[in-house]
Amino acid sequence: MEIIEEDTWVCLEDNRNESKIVKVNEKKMVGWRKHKFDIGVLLHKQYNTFWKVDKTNAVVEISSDQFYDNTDLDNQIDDANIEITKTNKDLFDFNDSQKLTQEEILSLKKQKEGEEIVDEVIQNSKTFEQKTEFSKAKYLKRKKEKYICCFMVLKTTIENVHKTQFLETPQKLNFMRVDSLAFFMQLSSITQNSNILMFDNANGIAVSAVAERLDGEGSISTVFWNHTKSNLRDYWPIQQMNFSEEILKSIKLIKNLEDIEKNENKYTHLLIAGEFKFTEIFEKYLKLVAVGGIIVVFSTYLEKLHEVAEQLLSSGLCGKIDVLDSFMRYHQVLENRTHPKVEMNAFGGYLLQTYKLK
Amino acid sequence: MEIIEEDTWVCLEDNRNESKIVKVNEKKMVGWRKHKFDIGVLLHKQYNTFWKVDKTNAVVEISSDQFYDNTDLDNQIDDANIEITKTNKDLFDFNDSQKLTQEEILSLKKQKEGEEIVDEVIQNSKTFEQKTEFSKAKYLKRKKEKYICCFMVLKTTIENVHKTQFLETPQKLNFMRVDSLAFFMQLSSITQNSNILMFDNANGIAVSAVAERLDGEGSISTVFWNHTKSNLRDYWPIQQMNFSEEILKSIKLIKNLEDIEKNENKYTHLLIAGEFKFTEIFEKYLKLVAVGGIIVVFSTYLEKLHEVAEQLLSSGLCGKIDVLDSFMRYHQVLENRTHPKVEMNAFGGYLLQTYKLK
Amino acid sequence: MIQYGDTMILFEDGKPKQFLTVTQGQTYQNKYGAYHHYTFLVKPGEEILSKNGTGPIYLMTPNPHLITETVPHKTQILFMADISMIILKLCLKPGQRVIESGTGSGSLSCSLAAAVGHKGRLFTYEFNKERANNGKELFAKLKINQATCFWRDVYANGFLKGEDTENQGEFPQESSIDAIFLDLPQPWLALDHSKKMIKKGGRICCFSPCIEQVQKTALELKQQGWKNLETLECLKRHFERRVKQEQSLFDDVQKKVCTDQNKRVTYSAGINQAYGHTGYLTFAQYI
Amino acid sequence: MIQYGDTMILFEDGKPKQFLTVTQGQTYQNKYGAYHHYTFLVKPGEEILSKNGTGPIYLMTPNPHLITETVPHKTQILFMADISMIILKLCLKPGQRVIESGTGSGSLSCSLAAAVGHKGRLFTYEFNKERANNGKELFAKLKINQATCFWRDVYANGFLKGEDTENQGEFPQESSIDAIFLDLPQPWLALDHSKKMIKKGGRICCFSPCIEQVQKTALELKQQGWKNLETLECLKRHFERRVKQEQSLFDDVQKKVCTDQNKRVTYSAGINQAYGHTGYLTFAQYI
Repeated sequence: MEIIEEDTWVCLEDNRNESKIVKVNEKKMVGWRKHKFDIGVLLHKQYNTFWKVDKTNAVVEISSDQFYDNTDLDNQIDDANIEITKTNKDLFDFNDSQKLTQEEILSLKKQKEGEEIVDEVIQNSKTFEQKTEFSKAKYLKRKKEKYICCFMVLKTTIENVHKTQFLETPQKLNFMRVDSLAFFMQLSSITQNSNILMFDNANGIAVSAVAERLDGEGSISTVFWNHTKSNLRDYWPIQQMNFSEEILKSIKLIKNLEDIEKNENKYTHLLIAGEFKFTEIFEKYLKLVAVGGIIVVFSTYLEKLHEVAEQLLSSGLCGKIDVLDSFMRYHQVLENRTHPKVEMNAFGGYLLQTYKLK
Repeated sequence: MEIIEEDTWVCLEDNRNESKIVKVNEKKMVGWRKHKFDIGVLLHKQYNTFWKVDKTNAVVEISSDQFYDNTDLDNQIDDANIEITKTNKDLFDFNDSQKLTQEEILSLKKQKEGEEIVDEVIQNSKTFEQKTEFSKAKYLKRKKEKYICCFMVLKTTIENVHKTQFLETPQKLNFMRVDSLAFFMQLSSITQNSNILMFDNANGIAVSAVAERLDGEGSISTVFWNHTKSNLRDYWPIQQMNFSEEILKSIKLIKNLEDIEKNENKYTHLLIAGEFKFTEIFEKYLKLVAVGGIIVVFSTYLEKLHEVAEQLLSSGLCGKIDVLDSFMRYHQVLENRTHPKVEMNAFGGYLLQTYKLK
Repeated sequence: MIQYGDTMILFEDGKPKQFLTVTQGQTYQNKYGAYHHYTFLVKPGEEILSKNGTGPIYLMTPNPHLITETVPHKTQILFMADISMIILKLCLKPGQRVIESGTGSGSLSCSLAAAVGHKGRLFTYEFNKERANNGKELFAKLKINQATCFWRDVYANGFLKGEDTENQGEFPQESSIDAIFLDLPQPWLALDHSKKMIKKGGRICCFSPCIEQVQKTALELKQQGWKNLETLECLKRHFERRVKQEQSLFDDVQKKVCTDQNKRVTYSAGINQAYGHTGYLTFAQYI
Repeated sequence: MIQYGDTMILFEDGKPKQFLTVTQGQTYQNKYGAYHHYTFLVKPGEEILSKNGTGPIYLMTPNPHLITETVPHKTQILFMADISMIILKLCLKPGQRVIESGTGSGSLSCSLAAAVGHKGRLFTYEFNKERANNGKELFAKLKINQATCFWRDVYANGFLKGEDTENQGEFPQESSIDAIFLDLPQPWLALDHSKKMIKKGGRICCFSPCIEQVQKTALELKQQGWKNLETLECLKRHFERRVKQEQSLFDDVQKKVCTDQNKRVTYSAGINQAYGHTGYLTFAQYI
């Protein structure tokens, strides 16, 4: 069983299906969900364990049953107003009438555990008993999410590092939805001993994914937009992945653009994630890509990839140029309530891929 | 009960879920599905009736049960290789081994009815009996579609006029998928006494939809791209809709562009369906649109609507400019085999809508 | 010209905001200031300024699309994408007679009524009394005379004139309806009644959020002999313009070489937030 | 440099066409003419001309994405969109041990093997003997040494070493697997066996075309105590460049006035034909 070591980044996934990525150190205070608690408690504990923040803001271990009892991760009901009942008579009384005042609830929070508060709130709901079974379940879910703060501890992965940031500020990832990142990786087909030139202004999420796949066996020369003077460790996805020294050594942060041309061998890949002036990159660096090399560009804007396609086509150096996007949707799978999720991110970005053939 | 009159266009929908739109006249020969038959038989018959082309190429009426027995319209199995069986052992023998030669089948066609040919083909299949129930059903469906030619007769509607053309040559409709046409209508919000200026190079499908809605109570001045010298009746959707004289009178075909400016009142709508140089249209004709008027543009190319949005925005004359597209997919709903259809048209086009506010 | 008593749609900040009935002596107040209603007696769509000359607002003639964007709703309503498909695929045209249940916010009702025009008829049934009354008021306010709203449990009582004396107005006759739209939790319970009302060749559409509802509906439609079943979903997505400062990668390194300084470019960007699902539409024809 | 015995991917007309094993003395023939295999001993991706100097072809190093586009398949295969999501959401990384069933065309297998790298292991099980052999040959040809293909009915026999003597090679141990992928008609029948193999914290993905399969799988996963269930679908769409002749509306009428004569513009156009559905991916974690 693997143990959480000092200085390791871990992913906390909570009972609202939200997450936070933190570094574990002794006596390290973390603020989340209006609580402030000592995450140092997790030191030397196992991954995939469950924790609760109690009324004194102490982090205490709970069982998996206790956790899943307070969460709805497996159901993820999002059908705000979807009901299958014989009639829809009750729908109008959807809002809760709560006897407890805000002040009473606030004072409860200091005296009682989350579960007890949820009980009290339900007992003081004027409408709970009239609700349909389904409405009751949804009501309970919301109250538990509100008053109970529990989470599981997971290893960081490209997926949860991406998800955590994407939920909060997708623009920091250039709106690169998870499927676009997945496509980016598959279209890049990273193999051992690849010698990669990357341009990433998405804070390094793409570089991290590539570096993990390369596993130290090859090299990445990477240019971060407007960050040419920074240290590699300043980019949070790279930090959060707890990369080994070997992997970190394979990433070379280009601080001086002239270094790009000083590479001994030609590049096997030219990968761009995010907004640059693409045309100037290809004007200057396409010649540094080896014959048979792979070119992948991600952009939020189709027009920009169109421009690149025109440029590469007229260069006569590239094979079939693929431009694509994707549609991705999560589904709720519940008895008699199966449907695509209502909440959706409708634009994941666009990708261009081609091979250099001359 | 309404009767099919002389000179009326009707829609034939066949047992492959394909359709053809024809004009019914006495002794009118029609070629379809390698048959040539006299459609005049339908004269003075009822709509929503069912017909079969027999081995002598005569069109004979059949019952609804006979028709639906030879079709799969309600199931529309398209899951080419999707099977739920305990194992997938049988999948490899998917191709049919047929004892009958092509010549034998050809000669059968002259002697026997379609149903009889299907029986013979099945009896001479070496693999039919080994198939799973589901594979048998699919096999039968394909053979029936191939050897039996039957159809129902429907009134023409915008939907089936559009569908018939779209299946065959979508480019003639500028790739305007049915949902884009539906959106175009909804965004245009045609009401009585509208005074509409239209530019339609999609052979008049949009003009037909607008004219049907207007029902003769208002006027449409329409410019067809590159067809300025033609007669209104040359546009097949307009013909096929069997419009009354009143409706036809409400459509004014602009042959001389100067006539656009000679309109007495301002236009309540400026509607564009398909590829023109949009910017020159707005440069010249935006001023002819009344305050509060509705502007809708359909295009296959997002960039072109982007250009229009820029132009209208900088004109300062328009309210919030909406640019949208849509995702539409059909579903197969069958016991234990429910899923979105595999066949899909992934791009329906883009729409722009705004209101003139000055 | 707008008259006193007209109900218009108020545009504020370029977007539809609410219904507004122009009333003598009244004043409308927003963040830009006050607007006397007598300044509203202009042409629809004309710019109206507040007393202090700022914050242009506009009064637009209500049309089906704007009504959908403006109508107040307490529960989920049918949006533009579904409404468009319903009207096109039910093959509605002026003069036809249509049944809808339930009325809900009235958002779809107004579009159905517009599609059948003043020569057509819309009969709309709502189980919830409050919403039935809302529907009646909405039609009165917007002068949609071709629409009648009934307060009725259609599972139990169907669409024909019955014992319930609360409901006024003309009821539809058997086999007289061109199209039926059902947005009910259990549409399969209303199919028998629907079959009674529909003309030969007429069409039905059922809207359901969950696939299990679609499956039950499809099964019942087939068993009752409805034909030409089709199920589809339709989602809309919006684009916006985004202005970008196109900066050269090389500007940053050698501060002197600066190719297209301050070049501003606009791109079409998708608006990420969208509805991933509203419901499935199941169509069938009565042959 | 390409050597005799290497299996490469042949690009013809700018697209991947087939696998080609470079063999001494052989000739490749296409519509452009003949190509001696000895002219293939160049760098991967270099232009190779036929004897008569026409029809450039290219031999590319096989990579997961190209393999998917090239692999011969008799039944439906997993395509790029699903493969990408499977690999990312199973959180595969070098050194991990993965189980797959069935092997099918081997299209996904090659991507899974690439993701776990030469330090990892892929155990892939196929019910159909012919396809199991195809899988073994594919791995040998492409030198994917980290992959082992077994001919096995996993519903009945699971993933551990068993009685079946046909199967050679190292079998996986209990609780030693990081991720499992099931593309089976009834994945729920293999979940018990999967649970036995998976490490704590490990992930599973089931691919199913029909929603009823997804429902049964999800139910069984929950009953067995798998956690963090997620179901998704992912479709890809392609764009192409389209060259248009931008003609003014006014050119046609007054033949003389002609603003931007013969102006050619290229637009991005969507390719209309696309897969509307491949299958649903259901993920879960063993906690």
